[in-house]
Amino acid sequence: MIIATLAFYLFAIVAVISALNVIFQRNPVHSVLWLILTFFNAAGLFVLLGAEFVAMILVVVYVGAVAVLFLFVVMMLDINITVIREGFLKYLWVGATIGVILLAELAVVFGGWVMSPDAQKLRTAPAPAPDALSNTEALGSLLYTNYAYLFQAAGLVLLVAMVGAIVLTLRRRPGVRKQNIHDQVNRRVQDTLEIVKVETGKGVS
Amino acid sequence: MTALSNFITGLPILSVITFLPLVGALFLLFVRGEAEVVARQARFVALWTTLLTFVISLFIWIGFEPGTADFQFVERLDWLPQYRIGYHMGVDGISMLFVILSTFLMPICILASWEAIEKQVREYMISFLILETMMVGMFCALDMVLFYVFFEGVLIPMFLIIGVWGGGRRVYSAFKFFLYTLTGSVLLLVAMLAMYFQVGTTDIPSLMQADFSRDMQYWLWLGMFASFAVKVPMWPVHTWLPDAHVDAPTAGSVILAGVLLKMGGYGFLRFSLPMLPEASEYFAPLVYTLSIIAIIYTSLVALVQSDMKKLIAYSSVAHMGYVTVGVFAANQQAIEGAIFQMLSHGVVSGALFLCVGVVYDRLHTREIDRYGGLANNMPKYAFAFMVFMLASVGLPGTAGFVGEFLVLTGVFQVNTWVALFAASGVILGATYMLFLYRRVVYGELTKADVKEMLDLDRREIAIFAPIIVVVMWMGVYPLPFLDVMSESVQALVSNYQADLKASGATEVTRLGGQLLAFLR
Amino acid sequence: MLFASVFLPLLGAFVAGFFGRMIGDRASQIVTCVCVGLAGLASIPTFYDVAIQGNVQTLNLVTWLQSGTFEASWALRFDTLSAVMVMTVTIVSTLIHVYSVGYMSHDDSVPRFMAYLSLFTFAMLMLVTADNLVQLFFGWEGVGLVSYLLIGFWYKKPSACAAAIKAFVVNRVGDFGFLLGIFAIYFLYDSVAFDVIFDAVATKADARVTFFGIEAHALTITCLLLFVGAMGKSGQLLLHTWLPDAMEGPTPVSALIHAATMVTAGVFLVARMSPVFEYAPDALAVVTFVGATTAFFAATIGCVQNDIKRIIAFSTVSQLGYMFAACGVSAYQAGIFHLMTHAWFKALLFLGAGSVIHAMSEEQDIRKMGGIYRLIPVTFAVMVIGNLALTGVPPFAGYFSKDMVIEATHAAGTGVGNYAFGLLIIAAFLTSFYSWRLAFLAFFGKPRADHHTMEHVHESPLIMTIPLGLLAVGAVFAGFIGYSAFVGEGRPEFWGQAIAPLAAHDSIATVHAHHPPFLLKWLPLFVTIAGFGLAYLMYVKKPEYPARLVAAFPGVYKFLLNKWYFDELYNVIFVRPAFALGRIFWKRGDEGIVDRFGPDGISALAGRAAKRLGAVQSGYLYHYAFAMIVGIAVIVSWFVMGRD
Amino acid sequence: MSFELSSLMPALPEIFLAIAAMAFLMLGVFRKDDSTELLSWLGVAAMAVTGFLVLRGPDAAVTFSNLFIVNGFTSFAKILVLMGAGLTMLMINSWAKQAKTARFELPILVLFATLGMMMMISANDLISVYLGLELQSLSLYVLAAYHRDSIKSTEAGVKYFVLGALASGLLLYGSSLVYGFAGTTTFAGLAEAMRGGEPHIGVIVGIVFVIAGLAFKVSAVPFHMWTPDVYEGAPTPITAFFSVGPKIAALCLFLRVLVGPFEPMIEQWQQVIILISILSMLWGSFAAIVQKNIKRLMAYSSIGHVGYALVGLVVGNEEGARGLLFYLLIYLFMNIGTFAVILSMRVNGRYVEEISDLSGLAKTRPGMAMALGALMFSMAGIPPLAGFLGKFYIFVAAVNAGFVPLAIIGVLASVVGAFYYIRIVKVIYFDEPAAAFDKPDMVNGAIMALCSILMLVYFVAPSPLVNGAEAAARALFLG
Amino acid sequence: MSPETATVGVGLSHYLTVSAILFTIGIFGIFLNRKNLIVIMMSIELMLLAVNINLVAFSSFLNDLVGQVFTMLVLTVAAAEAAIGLAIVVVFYRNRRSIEVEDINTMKG
Repeated sequence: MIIATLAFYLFAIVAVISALNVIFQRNPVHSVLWLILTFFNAAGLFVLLGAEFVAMILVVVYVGAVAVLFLFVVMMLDINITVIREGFLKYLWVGATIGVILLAELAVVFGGWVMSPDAQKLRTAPAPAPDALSNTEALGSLLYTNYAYLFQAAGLVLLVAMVGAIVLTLRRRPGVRKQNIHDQVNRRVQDTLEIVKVETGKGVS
Repeated sequence: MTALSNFITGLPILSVITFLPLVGALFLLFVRGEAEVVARQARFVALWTTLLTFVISLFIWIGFEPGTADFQFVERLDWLPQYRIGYHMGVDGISMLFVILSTFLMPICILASWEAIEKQVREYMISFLILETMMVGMFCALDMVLFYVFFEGVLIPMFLIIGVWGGGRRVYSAFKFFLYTLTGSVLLLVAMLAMYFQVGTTDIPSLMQADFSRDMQYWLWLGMFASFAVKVPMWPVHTWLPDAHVDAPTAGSVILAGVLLKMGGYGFLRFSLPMLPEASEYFAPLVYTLSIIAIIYTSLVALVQSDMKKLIAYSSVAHMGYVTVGVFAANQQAIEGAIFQMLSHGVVSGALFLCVGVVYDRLHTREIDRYGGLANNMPKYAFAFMVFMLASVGLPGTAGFVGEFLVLTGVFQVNTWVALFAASGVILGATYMLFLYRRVVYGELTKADVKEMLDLDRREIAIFAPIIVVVMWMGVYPLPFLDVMSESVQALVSNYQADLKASGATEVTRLGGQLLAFLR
Repeated sequence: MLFASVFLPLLGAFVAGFFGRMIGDRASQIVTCVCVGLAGLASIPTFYDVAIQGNVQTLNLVTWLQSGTFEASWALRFDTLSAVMVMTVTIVSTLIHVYSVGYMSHDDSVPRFMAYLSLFTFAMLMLVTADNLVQLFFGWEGVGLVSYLLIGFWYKKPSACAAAIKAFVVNRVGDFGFLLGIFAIYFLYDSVAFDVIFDAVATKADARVTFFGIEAHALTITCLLLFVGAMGKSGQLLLHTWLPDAMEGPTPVSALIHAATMVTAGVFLVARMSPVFEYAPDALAVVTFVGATTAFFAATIGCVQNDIKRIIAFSTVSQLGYMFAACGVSAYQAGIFHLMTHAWFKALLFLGAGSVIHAMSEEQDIRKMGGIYRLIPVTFAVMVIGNLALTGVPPFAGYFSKDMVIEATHAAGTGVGNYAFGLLIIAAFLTSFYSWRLAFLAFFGKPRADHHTMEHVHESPLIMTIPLGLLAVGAVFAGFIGYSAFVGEGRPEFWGQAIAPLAAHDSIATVHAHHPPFLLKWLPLFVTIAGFGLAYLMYVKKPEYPARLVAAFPGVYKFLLNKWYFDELYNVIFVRPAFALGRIFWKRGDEGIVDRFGPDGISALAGRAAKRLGAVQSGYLYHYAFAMIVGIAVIVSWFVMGRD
Repeated sequence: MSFELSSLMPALPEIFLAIAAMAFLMLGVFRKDDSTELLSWLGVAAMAVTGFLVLRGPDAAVTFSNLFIVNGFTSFAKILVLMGAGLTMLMINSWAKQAKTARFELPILVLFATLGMMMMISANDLISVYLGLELQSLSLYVLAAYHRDSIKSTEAGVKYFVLGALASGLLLYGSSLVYGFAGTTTFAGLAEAMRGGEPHIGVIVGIVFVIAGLAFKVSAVPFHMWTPDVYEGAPTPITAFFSVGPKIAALCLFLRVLVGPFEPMIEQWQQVIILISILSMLWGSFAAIVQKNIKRLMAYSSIGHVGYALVGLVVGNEEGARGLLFYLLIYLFMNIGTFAVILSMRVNGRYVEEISDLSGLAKTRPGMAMALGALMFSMAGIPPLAGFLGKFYIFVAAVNAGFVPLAIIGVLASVVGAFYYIRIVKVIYFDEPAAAFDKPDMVNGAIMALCSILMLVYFVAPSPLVNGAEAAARALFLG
Repeated sequence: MSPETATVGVGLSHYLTVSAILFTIGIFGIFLNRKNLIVIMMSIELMLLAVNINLVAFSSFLNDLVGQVFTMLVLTVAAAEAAIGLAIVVVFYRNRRSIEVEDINTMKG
């Protein structure tokens, strides 16, 4: 029990600290690394909540793909470490106030959070007992049946992302030399080689 | 003749005269060819269309049954059935003459623009024809929403007319005109919606029967007032008028003064008074006050103007002050006087603007000081101008007298102070008009360019002659006009009084009633 | 007949006005003179029929205005009062038309002039034959209009234009009162037709109403309002300023309009409304007071003026004051009688003056005349006759009427009557003085004009002198002939219902009943002679006296010369403030306040707001995000706070 | 749970559109030469077929275990979206040819965005809402940045993306709170949960966050800040698409969410919507006054229009919904028509977009000027043009429900709005001509003529459309 | 282990608070950031992470799997979003040679 509680606080505190670091680091590479740490801790929280599959996905998809993508782009774009410009602190003050107010309000809200008694009745997909079905299995059986529509839609979203990324970034640079095997194979001597007889003293024109 | 008139009055005649100009406009839209040819055709098409419309509109008068206060020539079609808002047209003694006024002024305007407008003639004529449709439609509409549509629709062509074919600060004036009146109108719209909410219909005859609670009436009345007061225009929301007039082309000013201002007065008569009698009674002192200020204030302002059109524009404000006073005095003489005043002002101030246009066409300035001594070389013009000037002054025997006199007669019965102050406009009106006339027409002919000016040509005589005839006719034998409106006005007045009696309103329940009771 | 005598002049005016250029000067003159002349002829049998035979009649033409219970017709009402007026107007007008043919022969717009004259005649006839107040107002305004047109006839002269406008506007001030009076009448009697009003007049005798916040005797207020109108038209004190200036018009105009006919319309109005005035004794007192004061006031000014026409104009104002004084003491008949005689002799004087001016090459200043009586004997003769008539020397016309006026004021026996009596006597003295001063200065003494002018002095042509002669005949005999019928024993039959003062204050009856003492009877004549003597002394015997007198009382002289400074006063309290106010309202009010805070202000505000909003739209992502967060924070706070 | 093919039938239009889009994608990939034009025509055809399928679809149905709903309302909304998308697709086609930036993905992305909108409209569960929204948004992010060589376009993409992601975050956060309270994400379940009495503050906060997310999509103040920049930066036909498709879809979704599951909380959300509606009307009107770029102006104009449309939402009853739908319909054609004009603003083959470039259009291209004039007056809500009726129906609903002050603010804001609309009229009619535009191409010409004429036709005979809107509104409140 | 046993002493509100803090940090990151776009995008990821914690926590405490399904979809979409976002950042960078937030302001007003 104590361990679980301690674990929660550990994960939570580290997550928060590393999240803060994400936004306050000057070097974006460091930010990405802190982000990865945040994700790891969040995954820890998921595990504590009994959502192993989601925790796993978070690590695999996020840390493995998304965060690395970030890192890749950061490196590729060769971004300098920025200087904080003037007026930032003044602005920070106002922003911080708003943020704190918002946070305080959310805290007030959650402080008094009680689960609605009706909520249990209205559940669409009550979780099966963990002994009967593992979390992963349960999710799978849900996702491919009841939520097939959403699954397909998510697929479309990914497709669009792919198409979009290609549309935006793929460039057919006319100047770039690329190997065209077909052309190479079909190359014939006559097309490329010409024998010219050069008269003395005239040079090749 | 009777067969013809039976045939014509058997048509949906109101729709015919409303939309006939639109047909002309559509036709013009498809005219193609050389710019010169198109312009000429546009002029003729517009002239014939408006003349035909005028002739047909006369049959309304012929076929009109003066012995009843009911709406006549009624037409009804569905339009927005969800809200039971229909295309409902008809005229009674109050609105009929305004229709004629509109159709009468239109050919005159076209003629007046014959040579003055040189660029984009086709578009100009289209604008005018659309304008006519809107005006006539507005006076015929028997559904509040339909009324509003025409009422607002007028803004579009007028905006273009001022802005495209105007002079001076035309853009400023066009915007001022548009936004000023639009601001008022949208509040009218809200009032209309609120009335609809209460009664469940926007049918004007039905709404006249409807009862609104007193508090409700106050708000509705104010909403309508915002619109109509701007349109009339009443002090202190009159400042768009001088600018709009000054910068509009001549014919635009004529229509503006001749018909558009009447929309406000008509609105008061059609809506405020019959539908909201208690509020009308309550706010009457406010209207009186503003009107009196309008009469005296704008007359004084007119006195010091150096721009002819501006002077006449200010005089319009003063003259319309009589209308508003008359409407809210709410007795037979005052209301008939107010209607008559609107008609005569429509003709007379329109004619005065035409007079300005005549000299403007020749010298391209409206500065009074640039003229002088026109009587020497333009006697016909001096005569025409004289007639209209006198009519504007309200000389008995001209159109201007009858309205003013009846209004004051009626008002005196209600409130002597108001009559006293309003009548002081008689003095001031004479002063500024005579002063204008003197500076323009009298005096030695000294300025070289003024010496060059030619007297009225045949086209201009053709413009002025009918107006002079009408002005004199209305002054000497106004009975045909008064007869037509008498029944409707009587019905209006008696309903109004009955409603007031039923509601138990007294002198003291008015705005500032105690004070007024004391002063009376 | 009735119809013809009213509408023939209109026909003449129409023809001359619209076709004058086409048919030429001569034809225009003929047409108008013939039309007016025929009207004059037609008026005589009418007069006989109506006044002598007592056949009062009304010719209804057509309804003019009708609105609810309000109704006014075009109608020609002929009773004695209007018959007298019609006859006077048409005949004097005819003579003046003829005179004008000569007088205006050198003008370049003769048809216009003749048309105006005829139009005036028509309007005046409409006025006097009206059977209701509205038609009367029509005529009233009509004559005002033509007066305006004729004063401004020489529109190239700025002074003429100014005088024309002044005439119209000051008249409008009177009309303003008149209009309110009409409204009050309608308010009280629910009608504007004379017959209805007069029949019902007694029913409202003691009515009290609240007009203008004052509860008062209804008829007094009503009559006072009507009287304001009369004051305007007849140039009574306070509203008199236009009349002297009106002399800018051609002389025949001064004679016809500003002496004989139009200016007397006020007197006519009071006489016409006499049944009503009879029930408003306070109003009558005011009428007398104003009339008498005006008579005195104008006479004082007349004594020092130098313009020949202006002197006569002030004389006119003064004489109109007599007429009102008479009306005020219920001696309406005397008023009308004086009106009638005055029409003759004053027209005569004006036309005579015109003839003098004509002779003196358009010179109007009497200081620049003198010594011409031999050169223009006919003119001189008629001027003397006119003076005799005006000053009331028996047996000339003025004697009969003026005496009756003065006696009636005395006979009234009221305080205001005595006041009037005193002032009228003084005025009679002054009248005599200035009349003879004019005559002496103009005709006697050494010629003071330059020799060039003197060489051209000549008698007017026959076309001018014949009307003068005819008028002179009238000036001699009109009083004698009319005395009995107008104010003598025959008056009840003569006037019939048209003028029938209440017995209680019928001052003419009192005059006849109690023969006044000798002194009183001859006092007017005595002062007249004294005036003559003084004038003779100062301007013939001792021509240096006037200058000395002026040196002795410079203040008084200036005060009188400047017409008691009324013009200046009005200028300061009305004219200039009106313009100044207009400018303030326009620049400060309309542009400075209404527009500045209204449309322009709002649109500028909108523009500024737009710029502000544009500034918020900074282009920076974090601002945009910030806006969203602020938005959501505000809304969430709203609910969280609102909850607790 | 059993699966039957017939359970797919309600979603047939979406399925068809998705398959078509993917098929076109493959076609585009495998064809050698540039196939943008072909694909866009095919896209229009696909939309037409989809529209047909929508019309022929079932009157009311729920499928995919309550995730997806079809009824009269969704059909109406989808038809609106498809019309807007179809018309913009036509304009995109002609534009891409002129601007020489044609790539075949363009129509594909439009198709996917449209699909996303349809999914939003039919969503019956917070998760479907989110996925539909994202499908649409991702496509639009790409479209906004489509002109990848232009700073403006890419900047538009960045802004739209960052703020859009923020908005999705807010929406999601709100959804999670709502889920936490109610224990369900289905609309039906939520409605039941909400009806349970005094709601917990957490739910209210959740709803506020959801509203914020949706308000971003409809660009209502204060979540509108992206709009002007994105409208200006994005390629013009894409802007046209932005101004109609997503807006209509999001408004319909807004309506469905608020009067569906959150209907019992009307007291709460009404206040929020009133606030943002007023702010939108005012902000849209005022900020537009000083604009010089016509696309930016259209952005503010659309913010203002959303404000009016939201008035219909505030009313929250059948009448309001009808007004809103009718308004959207009119708005659709006004906007498309105006953008057809903007797309015809070419001088010597180069696109221009300053308002001053329109100077004296009445003299150089009178037909175009007349069309634009009519559209502007219609936008300003001046009768006798359809824009007036749109506002009329909205305000009549508001007044009938007792929101008189709101109506008054609305009409006054419309006066300010009228100012900048007629400023355009002023420029085209009053000012001296600037360089003449090239002859508008057939498609744009036809679209602007059609739209401006429709403004009059709708005005004269609005009944069929209103009846349609009314049926849709009724369906919304039934289901 | 079941959620109940795992979280004795650690209630739902704890998780919600953590999530709220992360969410707020994410928001902060967006509007306080003046450095570069990538960090903004990371902030967005933080926000989505906060949402996911919320969803999983609710799911766990409600004993309802929908929350976790939702989470998975959010993750998917977030990945897609990241891809698109980065693509946009890249094209922007190509044009502007910078991804500093302060440089993204050619359009304003």
